[in-house]
Amino acid sequence: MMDWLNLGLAALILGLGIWVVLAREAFSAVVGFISYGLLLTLVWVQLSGVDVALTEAAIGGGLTGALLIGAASRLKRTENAVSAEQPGTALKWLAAGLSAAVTVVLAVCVLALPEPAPTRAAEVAANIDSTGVGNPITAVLLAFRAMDTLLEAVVLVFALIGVWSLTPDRFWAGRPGNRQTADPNGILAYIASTLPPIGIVVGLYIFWIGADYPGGKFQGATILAAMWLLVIMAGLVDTPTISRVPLRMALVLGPLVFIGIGFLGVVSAGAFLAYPIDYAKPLILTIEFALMPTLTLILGLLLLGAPQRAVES
Amino acid sequence: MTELGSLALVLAVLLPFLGVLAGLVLGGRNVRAVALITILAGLAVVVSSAFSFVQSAQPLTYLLGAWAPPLGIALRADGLSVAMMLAVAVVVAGIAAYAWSDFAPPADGVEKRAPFMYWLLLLAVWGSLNLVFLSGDLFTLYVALELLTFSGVPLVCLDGRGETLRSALRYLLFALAGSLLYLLGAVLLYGAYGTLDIALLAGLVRPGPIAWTAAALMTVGLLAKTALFPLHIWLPPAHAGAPAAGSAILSALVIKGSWFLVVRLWFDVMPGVVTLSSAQLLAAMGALAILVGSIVALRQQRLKLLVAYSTVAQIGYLFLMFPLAFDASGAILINGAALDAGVLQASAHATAKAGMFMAAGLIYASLGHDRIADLAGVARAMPITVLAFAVAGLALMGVVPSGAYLAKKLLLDAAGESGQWWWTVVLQGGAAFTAGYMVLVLVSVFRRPSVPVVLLKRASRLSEAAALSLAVCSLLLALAALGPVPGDLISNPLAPKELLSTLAVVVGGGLLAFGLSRRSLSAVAAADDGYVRRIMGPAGAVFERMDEFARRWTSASVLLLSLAGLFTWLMIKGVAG
Amino acid sequence: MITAANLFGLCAAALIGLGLFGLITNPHPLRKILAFNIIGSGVFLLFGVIAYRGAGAGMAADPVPQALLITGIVVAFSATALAVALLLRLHDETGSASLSAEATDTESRAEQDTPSS
Amino acid sequence: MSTLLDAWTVLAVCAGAFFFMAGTAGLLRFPNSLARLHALTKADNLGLCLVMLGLLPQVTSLLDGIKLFCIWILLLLSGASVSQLVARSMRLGEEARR
Repeated sequence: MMDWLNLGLAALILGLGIWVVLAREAFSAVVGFISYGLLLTLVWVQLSGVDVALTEAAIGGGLTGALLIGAASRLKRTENAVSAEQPGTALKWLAAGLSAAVTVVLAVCVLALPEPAPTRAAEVAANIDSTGVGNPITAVLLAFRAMDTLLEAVVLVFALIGVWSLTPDRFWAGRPGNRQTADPNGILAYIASTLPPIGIVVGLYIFWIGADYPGGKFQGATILAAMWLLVIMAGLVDTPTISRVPLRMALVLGPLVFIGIGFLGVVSAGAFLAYPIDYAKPLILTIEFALMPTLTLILGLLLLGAPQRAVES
Repeated sequence: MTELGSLALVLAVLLPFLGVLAGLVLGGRNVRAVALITILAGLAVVVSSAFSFVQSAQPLTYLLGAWAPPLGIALRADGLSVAMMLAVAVVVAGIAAYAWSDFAPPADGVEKRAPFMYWLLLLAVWGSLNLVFLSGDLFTLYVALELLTFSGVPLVCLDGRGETLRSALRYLLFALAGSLLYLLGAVLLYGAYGTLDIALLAGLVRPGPIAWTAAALMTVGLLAKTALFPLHIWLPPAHAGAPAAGSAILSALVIKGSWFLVVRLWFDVMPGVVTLSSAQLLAAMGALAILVGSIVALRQQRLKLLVAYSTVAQIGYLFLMFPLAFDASGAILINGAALDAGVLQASAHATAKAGMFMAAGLIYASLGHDRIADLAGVARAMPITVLAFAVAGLALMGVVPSGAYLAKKLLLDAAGESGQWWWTVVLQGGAAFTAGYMVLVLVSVFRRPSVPVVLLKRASRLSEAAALSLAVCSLLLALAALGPVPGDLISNPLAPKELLSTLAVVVGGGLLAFGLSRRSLSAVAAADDGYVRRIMGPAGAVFERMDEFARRWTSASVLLLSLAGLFTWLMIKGVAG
Repeated sequence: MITAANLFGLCAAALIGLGLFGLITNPHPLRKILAFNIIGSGVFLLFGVIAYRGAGAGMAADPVPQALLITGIVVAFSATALAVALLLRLHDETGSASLSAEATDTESRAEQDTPSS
Repeated sequence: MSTLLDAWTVLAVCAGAFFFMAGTAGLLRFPNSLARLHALTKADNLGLCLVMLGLLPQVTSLLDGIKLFCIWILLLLSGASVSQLVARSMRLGEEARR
């Protein structure tokens, strides 16, 4: 029974993958990609990765999908001109042959993976108590490999700096996106005023439960970002002016708190990013809590893109 | 283990990042000051970690969060990373001095995009590079690579013109493909060995399907990011299109990150997996890079493109050391003189190339163009800039006592010892090519102008000084590196033998320039259509066509995958044979 | 009987090949970005399989790769966001989304360049 | 008792799945967009309701039951508003073409 489910999932994913690559229109390819992301979420559950499934659903399928669908509709008119630049048939076959060769080699590697598989599960299980959290993934992300998570926050800041650097000079320090004016009595405005309270509760819940059960700051922050974007789309609030100091402070708050607590560890626990044993859990929660606004804002701002309007005086 | 001395490693990574965060909050008015403070503090940190490295006489290790690998992540500094960190810190300081007036804070206090972004990106590149040099974990290195890409790409299109945006997008897409291949390799290694820590992997990795595939994928992925020929699809337009202060960062620093990772991978992670024949392939790509890059550089009509193509050629040099670093039986890579030479080469190139791009940028800014044919009289109008350009060129050519000279010497010795004479030819020929494009430019700038040169604006003294000092740094690098190297390697530059060989290189280069350049050096020789040019001109055009072909997206990516296959095959063959 | 790990491992290998093909042959940058995401998800899926194989010590999967996966997904999203922003700006600036217009006219453009230091 | 509840779960979830299938078939086969939207939302809402009711006896705690209920409400809300927005943008598009 389970095997048929897995087989069906794998077939569907491959089919959708082919669709994404070969579909004629970018828009349909993106729609295919979003369904692909959702099915992948099911695969993650099958592979006992509920945390990953949540991240995939929120970021891999959700945010990426939203980003790409916006781009596809804006780039619709360029498609014909660009698709005229198809490579020659011979090159296409060569590319197909080489890609197939990569697949074959990787398949050999998959089958050659050692048995029993090497794993760090035992070490994580042995050391998780000293971190005070119950979810092993949170323990890895915020204790054993906290540096990666710190760097990940830095990656997001850098990506945002990169996106902002693409602002046309005349719009610098302006606002991203067009001013949305939805019908104030329309369904969008209705949704945008009813859903956010629920969404905020759900987002915070997912963040809070992440310490001990699947969930966490990224998944929670994505939901919060979605709520923010919904309110923006409904025209209830405008996008922020990127030069505002409070906004920028919120953008760096998470990484700064993270680094600060890291250096506290040098004094109190003997190493950067180490936590004194009794305070591990509160410190981890503090870091995650400080990261929430940063992540929410950056995820939302990455989706909104570079400023497109000057500051109105 | 985790004592105060090695805390400097953490600071070397985090100080620049903190500078970025602080600059973001404090805004365009203060960002330059923030950058200055960060760079000064960062220099101190780098120097102090170099001191503690020298004192302890063994690699420094810092366990982040006090968790030891395989569960945790370690930062490690060996001689390789310390040398690269020092070189990069010097270049960053030089570039900052150069950009000081170009990217001054706005006089009216209103934040401007380009200067604000420039300083943030400079610090971002620096922190990411230090992370690449220090991280001991393959996944952290993946994140570091992406950080480096994200901070490098916006530098390409800082001016926002359509053409530079297109270069930036090509760069980003190709680099992202490269990092995914790298990540794929790392994932396979975790699947086989259950760790991503470099030191632990070194003891575990054995030749086999997974190790071969991982090594090949990671290598080509990193080569794509380094832009080693024929994977240089994105480099020339990106480096030539960026503002000079940005090109200097891209050309001198950013590509060194992925190059360094190739070195780490081959020497530290899987020295037993890579084989001599795969190293020969790597070096052959380097030799091709020198040949094609130099010839195409000679045929450029714009100075910045010439310098960009010379970067393509110089990247080739960085890979020549791989086959020479094998032990006598050719079985295993060893940390020896050849590796020293490679690191020296990289530092020499970083300083000289930064100086060269800066000089080219100053010429561009002062004239409003950089057409090589119309550079007559520039030597008189901007003597210091031209001097910087010439010194940087000499340093790249490997004239005594430049770092490149010492590196070349070490490599020549290694080639002689291991009987790989063909690399001797490449090393000497490469120097002649470098001399070629130097002669081409210098002849142009020293020519008497038909109308007096009008400068649109005067280059700032500080910028000129920065370009000159970096170039001089590179020229004198051999003296600084004397410590670990036997003194008799440095010969008297005025000894007849040295003078003769320098002369031979310059003359050879002049001939190449004469034969291959698109516009003849007609002021020098009136024999415009001499038979030399009639033969060499078309040959040059052939190389240009090769370059164009390799820089098409489809062919570049097909080449990428084919090379991965070739590397795998050579590694398998090494075991079978 | 083929195990779930092998099934999805092979699926991952196929997705990576598929994405590579799209990345190479599809000329539109947006489609290349999509293909990049397909390759990325293939790599992540392979890592997920490796985590799943590493189940033990009372855990349903090796938590270390799963944690790295979360980081990887976020990094891939950042990359996509940057690439899309770059593509849209290129489109706004030039009216075209082509990657290959520049190979031929490097020389002719030199004349009209504005000085930009 | 528990067998009875299990049987109810199987029955209701299967019926729900059937309605999902029907909705999907409508999405693929119906002639115009409004009809497709109609088939999709109607059948899916019913299917979802059946799945939810079918799963309700299986929950072990009150909190899980509330969560299940919340999922249902949220999906109804989002499905209804999204299809309304799609229909609206379709009508606006038609008006613009006229």
